[in-house]
Amino acid sequence: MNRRMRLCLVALGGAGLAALFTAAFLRLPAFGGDRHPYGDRAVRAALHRHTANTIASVNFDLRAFDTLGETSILFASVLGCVVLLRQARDEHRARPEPADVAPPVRRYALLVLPVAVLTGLYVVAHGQLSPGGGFQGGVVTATALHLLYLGADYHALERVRPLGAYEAGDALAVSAYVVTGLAAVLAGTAFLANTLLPYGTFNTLSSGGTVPLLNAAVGMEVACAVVVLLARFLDQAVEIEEDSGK
Amino acid sequence: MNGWLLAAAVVLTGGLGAALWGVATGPLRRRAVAQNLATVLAGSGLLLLAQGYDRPSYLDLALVLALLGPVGTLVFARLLADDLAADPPRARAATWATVGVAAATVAAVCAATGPGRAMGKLLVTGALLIGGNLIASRALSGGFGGVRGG
Amino acid sequence: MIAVALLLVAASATAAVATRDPARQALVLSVLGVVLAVLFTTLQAPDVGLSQLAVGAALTPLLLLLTVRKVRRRPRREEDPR
Amino acid sequence: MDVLPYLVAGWVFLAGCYGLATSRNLIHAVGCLSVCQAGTYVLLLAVGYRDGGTAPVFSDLKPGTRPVVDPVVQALALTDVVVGATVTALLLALVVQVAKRHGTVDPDELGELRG
Amino acid sequence: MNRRTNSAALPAAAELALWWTTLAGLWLVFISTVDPLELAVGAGAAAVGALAARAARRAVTDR
Repeated sequence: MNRRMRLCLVALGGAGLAALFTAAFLRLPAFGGDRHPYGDRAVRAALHRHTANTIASVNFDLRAFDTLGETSILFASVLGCVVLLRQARDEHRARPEPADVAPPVRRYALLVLPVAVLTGLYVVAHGQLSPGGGFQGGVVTATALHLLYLGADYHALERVRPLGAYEAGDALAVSAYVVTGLAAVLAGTAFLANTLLPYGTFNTLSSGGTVPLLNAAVGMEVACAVVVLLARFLDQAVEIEEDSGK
Repeated sequence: MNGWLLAAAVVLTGGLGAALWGVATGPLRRRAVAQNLATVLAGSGLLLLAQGYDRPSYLDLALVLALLGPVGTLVFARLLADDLAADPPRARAATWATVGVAAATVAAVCAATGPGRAMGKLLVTGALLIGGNLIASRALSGGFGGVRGG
Repeated sequence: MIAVALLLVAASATAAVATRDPARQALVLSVLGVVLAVLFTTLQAPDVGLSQLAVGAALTPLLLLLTVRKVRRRPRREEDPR
Repeated sequence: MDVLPYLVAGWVFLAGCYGLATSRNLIHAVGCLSVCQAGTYVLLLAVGYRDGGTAPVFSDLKPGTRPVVDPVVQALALTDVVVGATVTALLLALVVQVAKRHGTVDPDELGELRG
Repeated sequence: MNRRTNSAALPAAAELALWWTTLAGLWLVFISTVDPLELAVGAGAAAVGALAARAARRAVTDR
């Protein structure tokens, strides 16, 4: 199939899809409408369980099982990246030359790194109250660590990043999620049902039953997963070299 | 639609629109500068939106953007250092104009909030946004001299 | 307000597709991520905006550029990549 | 205004598909795929919007004082963003592997290699 | 020996304490309502941040 024919095919398919989309969009409820039956029920359920952030309540309480699936997707994809980006037999590690970074940038990195770690933890801890949650905070924390690569070099990053610990932390966090779910089963209700803990006072850190626990587990899982993921990519981009051009 | 939202609309249409044009066309150095300025303008826009919707909790977005936006620019400055070194970006006027917009936004929102912890959070966000932007533009114009393998 | 953000998203998405060089596309994608976060704020979805910021502002560009660097660093058999 | 968000979502999705089909570089194709995903986020959130509503986050809002938008689609979009990021990472890892094994990231050249 | 560890430990403790205070102050600025649990979590997060700050500083300067 040559390029021209493929382009024609894409144009045809695109036009068909566009027509179908337009037809479907004209039949959708108008934008900004007032009828959201599921949304209203979800808000009521969240308020009943004293969770201030309804989105966290939906993700970690009503749809907790889906979030388990999502977490496993993340875990599996990190596993896939680790396998795909491992060091092959015909490659060797070359120590990169130390980078020469301007002092202001280095100072900025050293100054902002702890602040960013703190912000990430804040976003995780307040996931059930204000916007945020395990995923967002985890990514912020993990990205913060990589300021060290930007402010210094890869060697400096490797010194504060025991990779094995992060891999273990990743697995541990996923199992913590599952264990929290199983605890509900042992207590005589359904898997991941939020009946185990008291719902607490509305709009405090301990409100929402198991929501904060699951949130923290996901936060840890995401932070560790992103660190491991970026470590593999950095290894490939910076350290690993092929022995000879094939 | 109150004044804050109107101001946000102006900042986003004018500033972010221009930054978008800059990032989509032209040589690499202009794109990198425009990407840096886009994060600052979006940060100011988010501050104005949080004030306009009267939701202090939306400030977390501006805070995270103020932290991660400069990090993103530093990523580009680091990994495109070889391409940028041949043709270093110089955009003093644009950078200072954007910083001015951000500072004015922070000052206005602070004045509307009044003293207290919320104002402290605003000031931290503003300082991170402006400081990060200045450092990032410094890094773009040759902060990573001679980065080879590292 | 929403319309402004929507049009910005449409424009930056088009620009991201039209930019063929991966390194430059990463720049446009990072702006797209930030613009999407603004749109989500106007659509009253701060949680989604926050995760889009976390992913789009630094993580995706970093991954893309690291891949670009790895691919370029290889000894190339063919002509210059474009 | 009634259908503009939906149309923008469709446009973003189709633009991403076009880029995906005509891409000459696998890294660029992965970027286009993330543009496609952006279209789905816009569609999901547009479905859940309510005029004059605010976010259903009650840390700084008394429940019941203001109308709120639909949290269910927001949770779906959140999952979508996460899965999108992981898909991008996995595909980029595959691209690195392809570049190693075949020495090119142009899909057309890859097709020729296979014969 | 003892004196040397002392002279090394004192600046380390001072550095950690300085970072901890700064970060705990930042946490106080971020949160909206103050209660004991919030303060405890904030203290823990600030400790993690201070350790990260020190580790990062050492990784960059001692090589």
